[in-house]
Amino acid sequence: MTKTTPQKRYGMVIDIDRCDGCGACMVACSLENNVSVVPPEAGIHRGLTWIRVYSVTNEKEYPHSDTAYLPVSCQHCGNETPCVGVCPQSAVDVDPKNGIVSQIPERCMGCRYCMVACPYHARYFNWWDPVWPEGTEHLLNPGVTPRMRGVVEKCNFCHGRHHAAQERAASEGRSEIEPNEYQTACAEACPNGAITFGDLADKDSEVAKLAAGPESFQLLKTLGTGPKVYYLTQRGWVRDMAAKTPLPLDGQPDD
Amino acid sequence: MGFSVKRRDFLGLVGGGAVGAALSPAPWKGLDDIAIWTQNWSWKPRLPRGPVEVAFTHCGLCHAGCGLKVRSVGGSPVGVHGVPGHPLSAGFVCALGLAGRYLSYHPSRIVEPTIVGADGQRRGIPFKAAVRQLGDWLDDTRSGGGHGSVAILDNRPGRMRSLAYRKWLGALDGAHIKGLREDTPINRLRAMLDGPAPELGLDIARARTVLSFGAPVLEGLGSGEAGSQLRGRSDSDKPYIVQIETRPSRTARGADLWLRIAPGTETVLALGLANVLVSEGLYDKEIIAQQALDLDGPGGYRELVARFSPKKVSRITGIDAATIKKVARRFASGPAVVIPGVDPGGGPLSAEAQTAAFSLSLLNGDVGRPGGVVARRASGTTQLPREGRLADTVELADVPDGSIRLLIADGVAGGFAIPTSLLERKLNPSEGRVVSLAPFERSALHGADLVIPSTTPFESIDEAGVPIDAPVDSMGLTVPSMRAPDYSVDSLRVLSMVAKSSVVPTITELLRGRSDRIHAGERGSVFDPSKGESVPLTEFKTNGDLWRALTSGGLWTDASATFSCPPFRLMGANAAIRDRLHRALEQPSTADGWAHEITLMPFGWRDASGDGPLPPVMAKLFRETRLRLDSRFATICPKTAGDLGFVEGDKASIKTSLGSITVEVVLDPAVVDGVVHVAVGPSTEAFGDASRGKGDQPLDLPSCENDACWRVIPAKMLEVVS
Amino acid sequence: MIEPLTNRAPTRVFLTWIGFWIALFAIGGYFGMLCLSQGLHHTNMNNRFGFGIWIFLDLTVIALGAGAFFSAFLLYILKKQALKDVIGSAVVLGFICYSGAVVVLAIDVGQPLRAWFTFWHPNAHSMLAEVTFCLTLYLLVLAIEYVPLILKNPSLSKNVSLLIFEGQLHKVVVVFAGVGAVLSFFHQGSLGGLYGVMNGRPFAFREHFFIWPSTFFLFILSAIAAGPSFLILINKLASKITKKQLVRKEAYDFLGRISGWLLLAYVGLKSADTIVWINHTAPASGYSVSEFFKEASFGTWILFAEIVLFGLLPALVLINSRLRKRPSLMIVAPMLVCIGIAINRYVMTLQSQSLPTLPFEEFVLYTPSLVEIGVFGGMISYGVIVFSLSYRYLPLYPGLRQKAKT
Amino acid sequence: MILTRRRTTILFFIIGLVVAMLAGWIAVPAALYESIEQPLGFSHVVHSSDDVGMECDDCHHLTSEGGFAGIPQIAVCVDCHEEAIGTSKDELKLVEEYIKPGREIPWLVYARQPDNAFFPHVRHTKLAKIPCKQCHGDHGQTKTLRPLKRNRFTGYSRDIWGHDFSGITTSPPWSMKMSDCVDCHRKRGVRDSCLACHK
Amino acid sequence: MLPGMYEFHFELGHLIFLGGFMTIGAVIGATLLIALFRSTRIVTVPGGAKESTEGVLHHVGHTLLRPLAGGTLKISLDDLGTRLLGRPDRMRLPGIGQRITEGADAVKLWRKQAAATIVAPVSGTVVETGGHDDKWYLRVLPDATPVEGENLMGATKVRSWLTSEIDKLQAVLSSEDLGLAMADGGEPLPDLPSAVPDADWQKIYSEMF
Repeated sequence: MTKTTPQKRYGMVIDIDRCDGCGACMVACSLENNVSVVPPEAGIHRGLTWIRVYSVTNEKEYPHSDTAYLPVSCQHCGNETPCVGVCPQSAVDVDPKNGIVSQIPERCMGCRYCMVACPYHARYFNWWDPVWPEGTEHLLNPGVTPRMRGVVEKCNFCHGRHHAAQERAASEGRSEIEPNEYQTACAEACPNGAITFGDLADKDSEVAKLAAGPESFQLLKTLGTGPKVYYLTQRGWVRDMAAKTPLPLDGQPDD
Repeated sequence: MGFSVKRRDFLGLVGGGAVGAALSPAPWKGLDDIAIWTQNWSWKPRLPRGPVEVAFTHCGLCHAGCGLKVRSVGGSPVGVHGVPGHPLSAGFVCALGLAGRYLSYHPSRIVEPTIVGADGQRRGIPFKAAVRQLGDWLDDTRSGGGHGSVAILDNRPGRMRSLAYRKWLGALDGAHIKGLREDTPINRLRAMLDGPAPELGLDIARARTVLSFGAPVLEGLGSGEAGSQLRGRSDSDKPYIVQIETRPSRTARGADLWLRIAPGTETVLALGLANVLVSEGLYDKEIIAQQALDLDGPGGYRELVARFSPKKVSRITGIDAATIKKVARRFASGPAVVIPGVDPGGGPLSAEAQTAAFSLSLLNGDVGRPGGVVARRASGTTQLPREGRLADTVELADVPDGSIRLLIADGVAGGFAIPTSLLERKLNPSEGRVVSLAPFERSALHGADLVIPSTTPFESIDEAGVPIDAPVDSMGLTVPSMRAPDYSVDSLRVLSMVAKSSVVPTITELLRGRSDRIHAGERGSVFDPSKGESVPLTEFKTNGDLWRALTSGGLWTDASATFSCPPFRLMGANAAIRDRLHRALEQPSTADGWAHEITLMPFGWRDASGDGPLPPVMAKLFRETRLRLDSRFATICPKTAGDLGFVEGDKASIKTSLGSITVEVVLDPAVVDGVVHVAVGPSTEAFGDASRGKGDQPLDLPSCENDACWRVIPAKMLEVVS
Repeated sequence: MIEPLTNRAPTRVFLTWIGFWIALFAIGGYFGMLCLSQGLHHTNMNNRFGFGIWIFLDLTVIALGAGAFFSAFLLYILKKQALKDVIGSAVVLGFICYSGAVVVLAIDVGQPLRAWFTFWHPNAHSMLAEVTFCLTLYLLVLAIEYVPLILKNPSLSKNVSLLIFEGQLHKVVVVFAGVGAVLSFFHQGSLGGLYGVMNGRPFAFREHFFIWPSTFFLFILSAIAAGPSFLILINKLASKITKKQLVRKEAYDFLGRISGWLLLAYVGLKSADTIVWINHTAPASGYSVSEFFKEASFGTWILFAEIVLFGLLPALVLINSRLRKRPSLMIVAPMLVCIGIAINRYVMTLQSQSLPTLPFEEFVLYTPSLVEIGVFGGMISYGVIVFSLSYRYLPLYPGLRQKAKT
Repeated sequence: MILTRRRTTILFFIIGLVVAMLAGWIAVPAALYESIEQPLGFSHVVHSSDDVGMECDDCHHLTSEGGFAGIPQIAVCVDCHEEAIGTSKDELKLVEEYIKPGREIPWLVYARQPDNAFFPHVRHTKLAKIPCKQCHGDHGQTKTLRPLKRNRFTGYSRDIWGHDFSGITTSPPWSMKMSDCVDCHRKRGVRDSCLACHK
Repeated sequence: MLPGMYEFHFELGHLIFLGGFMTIGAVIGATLLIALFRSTRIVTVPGGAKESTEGVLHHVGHTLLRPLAGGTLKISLDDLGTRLLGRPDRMRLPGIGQRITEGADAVKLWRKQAAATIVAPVSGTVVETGGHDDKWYLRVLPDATPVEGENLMGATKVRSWLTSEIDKLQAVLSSEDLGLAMADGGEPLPDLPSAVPDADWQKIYSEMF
């Protein structure tokens, strides 16, 4: 396992209190990455949604009823990445330079072992042949290749945009890109500015500050996979729900 | 002994061949090529190749008029993004806008003019024959019909195109019917003002309190700037949002205070709030005394309101008296905005509810004050270059029943869903005919006799809308980023080919005319999307410069204007409405006719407006996840489910006198007991699976006798064992 | 033409018997082609259930097929002559299990044409890569061990050079037995390691010794425990169908004893591992074990059934020589052993995917679709066909001497 | 002795070996690649000669966004070829069939990478200063355009696999399959992950 | 997989993993080749284990024919013959693939300057030879099956033939006044030549075989 600490650690901070479940991020992500639409009989467990908004209620009657929306995408785990260790033909790889967990559909054999291994269920399998409506072939985003049947696909932090930013920087003679030049489609599309994307390793970046803030929490932190997506909330029940997995060994709630 | 020469040597030959093949690259390259073949199956789409051009335009899919940055390759758009710093949308584009380009290839796209023959079968006819048919129908309608026998249903009445429609209708003594939209209720407030009033807008961004009667404030109401950005703001002077709604909508769940009223009791609550304002004198007495014409005297506003004590109101609406008092005091504490909402699927509030709501605004003196209701000076949209009578614009509800003999529906996207029964009632029962000039088949007009394909907003130049919450008027253009297919034709061209008498100008002439008039006005500023900042209009020397700026995605915004509120009637001018206001109390929240098992409340998703087609990618929200429940699901609260004997996931049928739909039950503790919420769409057909057929249409159920309001429908809910 | 060995069923009886299985195999084949040509949406697997009944079938069948390498190891290396009777059927059984599992895997995988990527771009840390390597190699070894059996068919043995080659092969079979044992040790273990390695799945994750999780060793132990029992079952079944005493009593007794003691060891280690898992491993990843068994379909009864009912009980029966004498017990006990192993594979495959990991997800159940059951049946029928043909045309059982025609 | 006739078997073995090698090295490549003529003849020499005086980056230039404009659009040709200047039949064909109807010329790209490969020309030419000849060979000095050799099975151009069917190229222009790119990166100490070059 | 490949880096995991795989592959390949190689050349290999006696035939030349699975026959010396010859000093067996014809001599054994030639009980091709010190055997593919001939006796007839053979041996030995060759039970000693060294074994062998 290449444990070299990457120069950059791209990550996201999602403010749950700002997210109102509009789903613009899901649509923007699917458009940016040429994610196809599955037939109607697919049901909710065979879709292709690289970022998936779960709605969670506090199960209370009016007037105390409250709802939180949790967009969950690949967390680009940095420590013992579950899916990298299991892929039999190295179709999954953590980029040492920026910590992005990649998934190469051309190398993927479709054994789906990584899907079983991922605790965040952030990996989606093409159960059907991806089909595009008649004539829309030339509307696809040229920066991302469409996948084929029988392979797994996942969020790669809009790497097509990372390429475009690299090209733009290179045309100005720079080989590294500036933080504001590269942003994911979901962060750009979110109407309420709930999603912030950036380099967690760069201490004075917006993402790093928010992630280090008191309100931040992570999903399944006790599993120790080192997710790089942080969530913010000031609502106690949301934090308790996220930490619903029983108390870790030392018995204190994980605050 | 030994073997025939043939077999042993044959084995030798094969062995040699195998070794030879292994030593040549052919089999290994073959293996590699097979793997590459699995990547390039013939049915896998090829990516567009070529340099990427960036252009700016506006989105025409609804009246919010968000700014768009469009990346295209080889003339077709491959990426749509928001324009940061845009005066109206501030970088926001809703899901529908992002994926709008896919609508041009939607299976329900009308690709040839079709007509319903005598046998009721729809078949295609050439464009010339369609226009001739329309001309014939027009002739025999004008010969026989009285006023309003020809009508145009216009989903966005404030545009230059609407002016051309009204001029064309003027010559035919027709009616220009306003389609259902977010800002339809604003005209109710203008009707309450005494004397001519300018266009009105709601200044939500600077309001201290927002009192929303079911309006989707946090779901992208209006444009991104004021609407859904509210939730994003954390500064202290963020407007305090009070959502008065029965349904646990996204706005209700996200609002600062959610008043969950019993179904159909908005009027009672509004008057209850008014009662607190009047009884505690929380209003500017001198001004109101001068301006309010129907404040005192018998049957006056003060007397009406006195009967709505908080205790009585709380019994009817289910909101406790203390909360009513608290909301009223907060409302009176500063500039506030009242929005009687129009639900994309549930339709408008009743007329008396809108009047009661706006009376609060008038009482609070918010009309004409920043942070309340502001005036938007019309800019170059009031008069046409040449002379001619303009037909007046009427509400769908105010159109007398059975009066329309030829209805022409302008099918541009963005209008909200209308129940089929409501339209049919307005048509003349015997010779009523509907002609739809639309790019898509729309379920409300799926019965149209003649359909002529028109362009989608991404393919034709037109005016971008002005959002409900824009403090000033503005003009932006939807510059086409895709080539319009040759079978689609502009609605104005159809009318000009049909109209024998008056000349109908083309859309470009109209827009250029307005642009020139704005340039002559030398007011406001122009936003340049590529640079991201605004430049005063005076810097544009000729009107050609302005036109070039607009056609490259720029946006002209007017300067703000002050407007003092004229005298007004708190109970509106219409006697019928005043009468219904007085009888609001006697009408118990559930009228005797409603002693039905359950109250059906249809609703619609703001950016998936009920019946129109949707880009297939929106299925991610409705089908591939349970984030939004579409027309297959009904939400009820666990208590009601228990009474009716339902469990989560059961199949149930909801019946009214007009029909029934089958739904799957979803439990939600936040729903009012005895109420079931069903989304009016999108059906699977909306995502392009035409083979699946329309599916159940919740909007076929309401009969809406009284003034076209179908938000609350008495119904029965039965178990369907499937 | 190859005609059957003497004293075999008349052709007509044999054809009806094999006809039925060929029909079943054809159905399985059709469904397999359906999945390969149109895609895997015909199955009921989904994004929460990457592994379905096919992976469970593969795991169970390979575990039961461990009888081949284990009896070869015992016979040729530890010189336990009692196994001489069953070695023929063991090799055939092993070949069937492994080749059947590989074919089902080819259908289960989304892009079978890229299967060779695992060899060309291997990920050395992946348990599945290790399984692929050792499984394919061991399949080769099984094929090599199967060839002498084929060469012993009378019509084939007219060809002297083949006979000589068969003679030589027989002389080097010891090497293959050893290599087979090493390969099987690794891939049986890695099949277990598949689950123990997943640090994202607290239900499946186990403590590690160096780079191998405890399930690595548990799967090996359970495989070599179940292999002999499965062998007993199949041979008893075969002798019941052919109404001939194919294998001597000592062979059954020996197999039973071995299976019993190994199973006892397995049950001991498995319980120890479960205790460590309950008290240390699962809580460390933040999950209390009570949460794992909260749902009725995967309650604690399944843990009890796997370890005690189908583990300890048959083990105690099999290690007791007196009980091993009773023929009825010698069928029931091995059957319990095989079912116990199947439950273990079922739980590790399906329960670990049913359990939600994210706090806002729900427990999801999975039922196989007709297509999946069709292919499952197809693989079983493939096994029966190959075994029947081998029994009919190849001298599987040396004891059953072909009468010299004097 | 069992194998009495060893000699003939060995003979057959050798025959098999030779036939297979011939097929593998010569027949299969010939059959696998179809050669397709370019829609138009084009002489780089004439265009870059002194009297015409065009530079390479007049047609093949980097865009402001850093993307590579690749083969020019028809608009570039229209600047000079509004009317036929010379007498060559290709130019006539250019004017008649493409310039007048305003249709893009469907050039066949020799070095077309598949959809999933991301090759940033700007980083290689501007930052790494690698000459175009390194991968494309001396295309600038050609008088006519060689036919495109395309793999019937995968649709890739032969320039990707390399003209030596073994796939091993010893001198520029290097072939452009993944292993070649990797060798070049490795020689320069560039250590990348998959997504650096995959889209 | 190979050093030239993209992401191959000499890391411990790769070394162990591929190293193990390669060696096992090599071992399998090598053993296969050895077996193949051996079957094309002649190499004697130690004999197999004891088989059951059912279906065995005896030949007057004191050889046993035991049918093996797969239609081959195993030819070895019968009990009397092994006692007569004991541990032969030298033996010459036919080559693998060589044909033997019924009646012609197939095997020659030497013991203390005396030579005994064993007659082939059946005609066929030698498939395998084996055996060390006194336990040599031939595995032969008979030309015709089933194997029969007047010199071949089933288990029933062999007993009477054997007693006559012992009497014949008795007669020959007595002519050499060596009466001691018989163990008391009337059964010949296991290794007669060493028990009775100075008998004219050449005559005995020519007489008995």
